[in-house]
Amino acid sequence: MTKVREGYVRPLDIKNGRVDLTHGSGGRAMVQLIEELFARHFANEWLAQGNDGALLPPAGGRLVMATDAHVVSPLFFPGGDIGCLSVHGTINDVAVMGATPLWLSASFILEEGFPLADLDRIVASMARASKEAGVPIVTGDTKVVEAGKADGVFITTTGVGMVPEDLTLSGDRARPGDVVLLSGSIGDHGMAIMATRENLGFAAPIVSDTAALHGLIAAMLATDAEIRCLRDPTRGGLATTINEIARQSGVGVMLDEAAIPVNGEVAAACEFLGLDPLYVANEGKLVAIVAAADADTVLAAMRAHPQGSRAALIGEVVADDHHFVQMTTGLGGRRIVDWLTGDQLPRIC
Amino acid sequence: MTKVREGYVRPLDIKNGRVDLTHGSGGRAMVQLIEELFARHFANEWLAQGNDGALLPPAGGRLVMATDAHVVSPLFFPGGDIGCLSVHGTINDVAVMGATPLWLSASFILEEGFPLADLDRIVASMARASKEAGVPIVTGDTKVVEAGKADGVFITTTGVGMVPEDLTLSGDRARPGDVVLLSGSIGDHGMAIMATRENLGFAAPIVSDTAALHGLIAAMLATDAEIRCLRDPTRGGLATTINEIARQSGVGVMLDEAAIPVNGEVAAACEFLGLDPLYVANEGKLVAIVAAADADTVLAAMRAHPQGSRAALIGEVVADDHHFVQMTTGLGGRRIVDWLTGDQLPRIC
Amino acid sequence: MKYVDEFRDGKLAQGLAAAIAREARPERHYAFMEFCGGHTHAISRYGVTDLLPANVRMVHGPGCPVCVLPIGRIDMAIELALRHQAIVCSYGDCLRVPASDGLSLMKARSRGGDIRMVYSAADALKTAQDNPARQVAFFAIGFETTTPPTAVVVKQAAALGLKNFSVLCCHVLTPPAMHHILATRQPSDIAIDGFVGPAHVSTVIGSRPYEVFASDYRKPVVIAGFEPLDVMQAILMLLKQVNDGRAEIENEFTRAVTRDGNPKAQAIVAEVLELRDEFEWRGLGVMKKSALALRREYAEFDAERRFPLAYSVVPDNKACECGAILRGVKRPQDCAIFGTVCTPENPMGSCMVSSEGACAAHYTYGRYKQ
Amino acid sequence: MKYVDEFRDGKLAQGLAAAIAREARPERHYAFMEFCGGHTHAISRYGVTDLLPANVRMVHGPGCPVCVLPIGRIDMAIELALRHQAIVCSYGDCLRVPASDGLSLMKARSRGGDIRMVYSAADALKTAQDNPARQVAFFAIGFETTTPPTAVVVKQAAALGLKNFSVLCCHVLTPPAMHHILATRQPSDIAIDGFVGPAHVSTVIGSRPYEVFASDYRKPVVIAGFEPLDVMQAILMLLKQVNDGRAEIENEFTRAVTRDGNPKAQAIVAEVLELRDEFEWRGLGVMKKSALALRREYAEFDAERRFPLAYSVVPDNKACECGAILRGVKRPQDCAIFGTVCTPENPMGSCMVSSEGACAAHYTYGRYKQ
Amino acid sequence: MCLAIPAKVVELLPDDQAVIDLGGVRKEISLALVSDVAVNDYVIVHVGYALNKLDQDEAEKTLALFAEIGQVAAA
Amino acid sequence: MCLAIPAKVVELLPDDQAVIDLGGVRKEISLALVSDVAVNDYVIVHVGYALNKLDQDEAEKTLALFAEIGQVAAA
Ligand code: SF4
Ligand code: SF4
Ligand SMILES: [Mg+2]
Ligand SMILES: [Mg+2]
Ligand SMILES: [Mg+2]
Ligand SMILES: [Mg+2]
Ligand SMILES: [Mg+2]
Ligand SMILES: [Mg+2]
Ligand SMILES: [Mg+2]
Ligand SMILES: [Mg+2]
Ligand SMILES: [Mg+2]
Ligand SMILES: [Mg+2]
Repeated sequence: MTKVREGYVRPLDIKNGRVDLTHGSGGRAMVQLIEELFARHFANEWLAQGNDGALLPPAGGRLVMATDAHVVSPLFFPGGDIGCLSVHGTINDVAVMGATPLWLSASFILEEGFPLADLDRIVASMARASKEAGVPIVTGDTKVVEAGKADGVFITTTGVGMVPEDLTLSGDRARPGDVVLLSGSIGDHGMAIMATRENLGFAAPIVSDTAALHGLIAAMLATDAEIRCLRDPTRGGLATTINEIARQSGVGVMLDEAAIPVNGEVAAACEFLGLDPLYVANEGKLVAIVAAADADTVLAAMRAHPQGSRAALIGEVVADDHHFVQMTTGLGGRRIVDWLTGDQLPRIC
Repeated sequence: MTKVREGYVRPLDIKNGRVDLTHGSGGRAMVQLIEELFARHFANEWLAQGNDGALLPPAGGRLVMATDAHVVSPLFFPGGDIGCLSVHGTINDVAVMGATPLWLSASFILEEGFPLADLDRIVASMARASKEAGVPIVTGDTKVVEAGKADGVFITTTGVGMVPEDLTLSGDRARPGDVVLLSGSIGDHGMAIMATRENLGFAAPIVSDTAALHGLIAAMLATDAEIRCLRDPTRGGLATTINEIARQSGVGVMLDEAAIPVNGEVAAACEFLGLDPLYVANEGKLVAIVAAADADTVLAAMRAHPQGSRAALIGEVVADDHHFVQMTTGLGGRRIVDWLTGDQLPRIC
Repeated sequence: MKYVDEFRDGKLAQGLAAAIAREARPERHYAFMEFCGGHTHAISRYGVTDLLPANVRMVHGPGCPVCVLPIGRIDMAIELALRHQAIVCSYGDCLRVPASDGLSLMKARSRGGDIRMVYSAADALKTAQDNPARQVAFFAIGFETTTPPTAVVVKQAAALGLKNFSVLCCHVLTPPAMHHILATRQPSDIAIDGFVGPAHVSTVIGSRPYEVFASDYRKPVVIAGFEPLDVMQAILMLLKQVNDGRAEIENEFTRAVTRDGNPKAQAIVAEVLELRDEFEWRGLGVMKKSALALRREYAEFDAERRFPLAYSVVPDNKACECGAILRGVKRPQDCAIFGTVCTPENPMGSCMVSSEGACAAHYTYGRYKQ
Repeated sequence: MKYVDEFRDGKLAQGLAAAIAREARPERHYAFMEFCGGHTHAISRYGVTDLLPANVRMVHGPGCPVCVLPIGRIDMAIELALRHQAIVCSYGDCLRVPASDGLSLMKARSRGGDIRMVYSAADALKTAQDNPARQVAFFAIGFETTTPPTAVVVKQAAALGLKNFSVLCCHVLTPPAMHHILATRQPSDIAIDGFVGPAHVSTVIGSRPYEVFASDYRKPVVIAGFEPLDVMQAILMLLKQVNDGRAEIENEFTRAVTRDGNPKAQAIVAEVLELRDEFEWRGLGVMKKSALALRREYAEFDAERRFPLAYSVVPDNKACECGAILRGVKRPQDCAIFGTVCTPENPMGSCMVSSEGACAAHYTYGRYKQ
Repeated sequence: MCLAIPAKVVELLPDDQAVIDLGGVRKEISLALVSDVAVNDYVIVHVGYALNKLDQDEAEKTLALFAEIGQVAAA
Repeated sequence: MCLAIPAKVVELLPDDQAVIDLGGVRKEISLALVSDVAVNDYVIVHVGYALNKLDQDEAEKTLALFAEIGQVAAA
């Protein structure tokens, strides 16, 4: 009798094929897409269980769970793509809680007609990012929507990690007198995205900083310094992140503009567009609120790590009933650094 | 001096407002949307931490993690909406692994222009479903894309649960001689969605079965019977789920058509559309593969639970190198029950 | 479901099965062709074969309108969508049929074609009314069953004076196909002892057009409904005819089929459509007077005249045995690529496309028998 | 960034601050109006006020083109998008300005309007070329700085013979606004001792049009660049004039501004646009000869003539003090709803909309001083 | 493809339209191809059009025949 | 809104277009409003159009003046 290969026969045409609605139907075409594309790249023992979810080994301590949808446009940009971004973004959200990121889930919403070659490239990039970070993608989901009902691909990742019993990092722990540390230059990711936008019509050698930060964070936590809180200043940029912390902790913050690293091309591109780099997104930077006494220790640990070589002390936490974030300007004046208002930027994460 | 309410001032206009791009910008408008809409409905201590992720208490045992993107169209349908569906769907994926579902994350992709009133209704429905299930939504994310780049709202939920050390349910554990149990009628969800489609032009009193199944599952597990595997037959329907299990376990399955409950209107609607209810989606049903000796015990436990009152033994696992799922038809003949091929259905989950 | 469930009753099926077993003479073999895909589907889905004695064999016929649609016609529909940017309305059955260049209507959608599934010809007309700024083409396929609704909407479009609606008419006729099958049989081919004749086609055209087969080719024909008990009863009736040495036209489907069919439907079809000189059928080749086209009076609703569209013959995969299968001289499992290269996900030939196709039905419902 | 960073240098700022502190006589108060939103923005963003002595106060002027745009004109742009289904191209600054019925261009987008942000008038023209089947309207706002590019694209559209491009012209002129402010001052208003004059407007029109203010109203005017050191130097120059009892027009921005401006730009503007008899300014009311419209020769590119569009006066929120703020007689914090009902997220008045508006600048950069 | 269903006419509508019922599911169809259809008639419905009336007497006769054949065969 | 930037012309293109550079960022702009612009000139760029040439001598003089004022003030 005819030997039928399990379930399906002809391999996916990754080179020229496109996503169509059958790839989301729950039927054999979907199984094939998952096996020949997703599972091939993500290959790990948990995903290989092939169940509705992943069964994971016991992990002591408290859990951290974080999720992010990624809708960046364009999907491929200098320095990365939506795939690695979706891995980094969620690992970072887990890691800034002080947790060791352990597992990721990935859920894809695909637009009918999306080229399989692009999907393959994206998934390969996710797999690489996940492997480099040591955080496997253990479960996932795929849906397909009609052409015109999505924008190529959206990826939601969720991360789970474990925090040691004695560690709590939280945005409400900043206290007057604490210092604000920043791991490196700001605005690179957002401006790298903007530079790809044809209608903005500018060209700049700007590369996204997308990166997983848990290695840097581990090095910082290893100092046993009094770190109050960590956060990755993504959408809304540094300004928004600092405002969030000020609000959560009920404090004010005084930043020092001159201390904040901004790459020259990013500054210039901001000048062209009338943007302030303080509001431009980052995907591989972190802000740390640290007890003043430990500032040097933590800064030294950051600078010793490749991702923190340009780490800087950029401000301090002050008492302020209005929870204003203020900044001493390069000119020597003072201004408020407000929350982001509105948004005329392209989609960045 | 002027007293400024924290961060923003005028409440969201939930009645007439619409999502615009500023709601996804990371700035104050987004914070307001999260606080006045999402957090209001989901209110719980973990979400209230306000960090990038949720810090959760220690939980002994092995973790289960499952994720699903929900892209159902229409968003509101008889018996439910995308909100409760997104809670049920992921709880069920965690629960069928034998785990107690503990926490959910929720990530929203919103289309510019989406009415806030609809979003509010959806989020309220999620909150209700989460509360009824006792599984809080502990972290989330919101992105907004330009009009025409999504379809109202997509929701990805991820669930985490814990399984006892001694319990492993997995699709690869079915053995010849085992029986196949089904918790109730099939096809209700998928046909409820179809009935809303204007272009199909039929009207039927069909209500989605969307429901969280972890209560029923707990009752089944409490029997200490030898349950090999549980699964919720969603996209692709019962046929696809049984094929998945047969393939994972390397066995065949022989179903009994006469034993499979199908509601009259569902059967009639399938007749109109030329569909087979075996391939129509369910969102509140489960399939259990159980050792034959324990069939009655498990069936009794299922029937004693309101979600399993129509539970039935619908087939048995057989040895088959082809891993064919076959069925004795109501007529007395025999046929293959293949994987779903293609998909001409509306989006259902 | 009244008049549905009763005709699927397991107990009655046992009775009919017993009667068939009695009627079939053990000393000989019987082979009957079920002309329609609807019968093929019923036989497969309900496992009717299991209720037949081993010496009664059913042979699948060419009566699946999707299966006999040549690739070149699908290419035309795709061209309407992709090159002429028309909204193409199609019955769901056609969406996944493989066309040239690795395309299908479904894949053309994912390449930007505005292709919409409709459940009714009326939906296609409505699409045209709702999109006055776009051209809307209805990909009209099917046998005599499906033809009258197409004729109705063309008349309506004319009455409404629509300027943006047209029909890519691919309607074909069953009697020429039956002639072809009987006329092309070789002495070496498996003998066919009789035909289960079309169900819903006959509601429209009646049983009269089949009388010629009984008389000219001396083959019994039993018109039968598409429910499994109808098919079983038809088999029983065919067995009796064969055993009696009769070759008559009989009607099992009396609840819906008369000798003359539906005169109103026939009249509307005749008013709007006319015979084509010839038309290519997939697997069966070009047949004279076997298909319909819009009459000259309705030329402006004819997509083939409104758009610069040319039909090209596209040969089937060389290994494909569809032609022989459609003529009833081979079985799906006789094809070298059945179930390996050719599956419902990646159909190579027409018989694997529709669930009513002989190969798809065997793959989906019957493979366990191999 | 050459010619940018040098003009933001903290050390030079200290020197200028020291010179200002020396020049300001402790026994008196000085109040200078910075005419332009660009100056307002520089003062706020770089914290220039902190470098000024307490007796030197800067008063914000009306020179923010977004702020002075009346609601009725935004309503017209929204009408073009929603009612006339045109693609409306707008500079990003205008997207969030509140219009009637709780709308803004951004909210009109979320109600289905095809509203696109452009960075250049040239992008609007390109949008029209790329969408030949759609009407494309460019929402042209701005002072003399932004007017010449609009004139260029109208000429180009005419040369290309485009039939789907038009301009909703809302360009306004700075000198009439300056006249208005000086002419409407009441004795009870805070005295203004001089003006920091427009930077980029003056690159186009030159410094000559401001000479009349020095001579007629006896107020010193110093044209200054938009970098913080430019503003500081202008303040120093104004202090010197006041202390010397002079009222002259001086130019700090010599690197970009001449007495006569850019004659080529002026000529193109004059060729395409002409003075309107009158135009409403938000906060300031109707002013004669204060704005431009397309000349009759270019009428077909005038959205106000191509579409049935009517301008309606829409009154501001009653509590809003924008008018007084734009005239320099009140400060943002004098408004009862500043920072409570009126915030950058939900602006009630024009001054809260653009980051160059007096209220928005104070909210965003300066609230800590309250 | 030639899928057609016998369904009961429950309401006649203007423009040759009707509502039919099959097992509790209702659908609007066209009667443009048939004549003299009344409420409670059964029609054979294909792609939204009634192709013919169903002759209920004949249906009962056919079923009775099936039953009879079964009895004879079992005898 | 009147945001304008001084940038260096690095390439002249056909149709009165040019490429300018600001701190490593390049952009194509229009020279339709200015005359006699050469490579290495600085122009004031607003919404994609050069509004004027920047007089580099005057810029240096202004900066020198700032420095001088500072020294005098500090003296
Ligand atoms: S299996 Fe495929 S290739 Fe072979 S005859 Fe059937 S349809 Fe043709
Ligand atoms: S705060 Fe708002 S309402 Fe008050 S003057 Fe300023 S813009 Fe007008
Ligand atoms: Mg997150
Ligand atoms: Mg993140
Ligand atoms: Mg974060
Ligand atoms: Mg899933
Ligand atoms: Mg798209
Ligand atoms: Mg899942
Ligand atoms: Mg699920
Ligand atoms: Mg599941
Ligand atoms: Mg997030
Ligand atoms: Mg949409």
